Amino acid sequence: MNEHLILIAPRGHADRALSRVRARRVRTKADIKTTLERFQGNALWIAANEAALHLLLSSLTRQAQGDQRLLVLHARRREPSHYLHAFFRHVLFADEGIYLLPFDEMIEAIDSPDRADLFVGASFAGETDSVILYRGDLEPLVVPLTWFRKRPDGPPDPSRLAVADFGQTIRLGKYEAAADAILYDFDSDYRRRAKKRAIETDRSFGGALRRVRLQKGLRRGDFPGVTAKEIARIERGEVKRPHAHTVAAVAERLGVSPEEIADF
Amino acid sequence: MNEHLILIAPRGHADRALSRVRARRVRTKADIKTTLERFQGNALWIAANEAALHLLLSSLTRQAQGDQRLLVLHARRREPSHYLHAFFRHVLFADEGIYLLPFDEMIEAIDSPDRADLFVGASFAGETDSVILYRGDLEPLVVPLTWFRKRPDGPPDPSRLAVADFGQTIRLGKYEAAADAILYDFDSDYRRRAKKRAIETDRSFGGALRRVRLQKGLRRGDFPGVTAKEIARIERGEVKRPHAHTVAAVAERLGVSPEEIADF
Amino acid sequence: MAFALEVPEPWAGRGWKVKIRDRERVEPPHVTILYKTLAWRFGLRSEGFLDKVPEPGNVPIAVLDEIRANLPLLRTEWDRMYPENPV
Amino acid sequence: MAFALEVPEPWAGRGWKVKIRDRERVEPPHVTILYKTLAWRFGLRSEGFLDKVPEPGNVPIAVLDEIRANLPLLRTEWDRMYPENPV
Repeated sequence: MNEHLILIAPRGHADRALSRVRARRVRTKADIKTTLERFQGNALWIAANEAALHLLLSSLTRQAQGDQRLLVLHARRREPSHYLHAFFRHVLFADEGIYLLPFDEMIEAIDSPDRADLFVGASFAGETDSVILYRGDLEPLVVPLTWFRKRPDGPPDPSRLAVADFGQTIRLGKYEAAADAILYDFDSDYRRRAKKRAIETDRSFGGALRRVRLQKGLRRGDFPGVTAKEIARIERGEVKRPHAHTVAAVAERLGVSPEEIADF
Repeated sequence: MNEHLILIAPRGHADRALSRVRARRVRTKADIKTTLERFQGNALWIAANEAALHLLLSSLTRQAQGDQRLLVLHARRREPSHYLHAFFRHVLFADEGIYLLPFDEMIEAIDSPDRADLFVGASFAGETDSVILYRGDLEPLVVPLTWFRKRPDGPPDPSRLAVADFGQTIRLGKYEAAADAILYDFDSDYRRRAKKRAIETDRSFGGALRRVRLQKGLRRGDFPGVTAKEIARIERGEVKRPHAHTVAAVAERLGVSPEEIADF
Repeated sequence: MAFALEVPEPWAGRGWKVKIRDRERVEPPHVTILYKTLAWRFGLRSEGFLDKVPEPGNVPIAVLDEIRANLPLLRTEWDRMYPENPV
Repeated sequence: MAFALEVPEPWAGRGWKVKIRDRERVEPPHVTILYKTLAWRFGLRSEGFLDKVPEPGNVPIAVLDEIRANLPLLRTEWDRMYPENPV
């Protein structure tokens, strides 16, 4: 990922857990002001304790050029969030119905070069029955609750939402979902990277169709206008170039564009 | 400006004031979902009444590709703002210590092709004695309170902050500041455009120095290490190429970079 | 306190204003004519418009006449508000 | 409910986990080995790693042995959780 990590570390408020984080450290008001004025790139700022948040708030007078983001690990005071949003593109706070990774796991996740592929926070949006997940670069990702399918043991429970396994698992009560599976479904860029990592994948159209069909939890018989037999023949590679209207019908049912099928 | 205007206009909740706004209208959940899914560009969404906000909130399940912004003219209910921030890059609401243009003036300002050069909202951030101003494209701009200089009649009063004159004036009690002056000082892109509009400007370095000096409220004698006489000679064009160290000292005092002086 | 020149009717009622605000671009000294989302700067030294845009021809003659008739007053107000850069 | 295989010590205590979660990428059937911010997918059909990255050689042999010793159990659990795509 390309954003720099900036740790707000006021003198006299050292935190041993933070000492190993590979980040640029800013310790004074002057440091913060200089960084905001001179720094042109994208950065993820971390305020890990009350002193750090206080130092930051008293130093914010100038907007930076690049895309700045802020992670506050200390439970927030009642600062109006619109003030922080004037300076930071994304702001993630430790409370307000937002569940963050436990502190030690958070430090590890943020320190990872792959932090954007880990989820460091989550929040349930009851209005539309969806879950907002925050990636390690603080980019939000919205997942409909229905995506978390019921299992024989019982349904996912959004009232017990949590992030676990250093950002690799989303918990809804006893139900667990892999970050990997969420990103694979919702982020085409992640999907491309994940496919590159795979040792052996059936790269045919049929193989991709089988993966996306299973991913979406559909059976071969679930495609109106296309028989289960025909789906099977395509998946086995017996039909190498299915008709455009067949592909369109299949894509429609899968909820993806026809071109997207081969991506899976 | 390049963002599209999208007006959320649920059926049965027409507002005559809005009828003249040149915007794409979305009227149903399906409209909104389609727009979020298909629309790749940047857009400014407007929810002008409670029904529009409600319709929007119940339709937000998918993140759009481009840079989306949201202006809510109806006083907000208590939706957690982080939910809206997951979908919109900038969100501006009608309350929470934020002062918006009166409704009729707001409609005119948003409808203007120059809306990004008008201020549609303002908020006072007491923590750092600064004022957050929101441009018509909802981009925030932070101005230190000290920028609003005391006048013989009395100081600017941030407790009586308001936006007036269709976004062209910021009021702090009886004190008024021109949007034009604020943008000229804080936005180099605006400054370039404003200079192009000018009928006749002294384009010399001396002319620019005089303008920025007066803009910053400084006298010729206010530059340590450079005499008032020397400043006067540079401003009159008698010294065409001042020494680099003179320019550096002058720039330091003006609070701009040496290269920036000629911009003014 | 910002200074506002009284604009003759029917222009005042239609929303035309003439102002010197407490914080303007300083140089050159000017008054600002405001109408809805538009603003024209009118120079107190040059007695002419300072900018090509918006179109100067769209300002009502009566408003301009009022400004010209009150130049001494406007200059005094400017000098009071901007003593560091008088007309 | 997610399934977790009991990992032998000292690896469990160091944070190594083996899981089949309720929502995984479905195809091919696999268990996930988790250690801090890293995850390895191990195929229940191929009995080998599914991805080149992270480096498979970094998974402790004892953890792999435990998985291999419990393949019938893991396959049963997978089939129970993912009946639409059994091993």
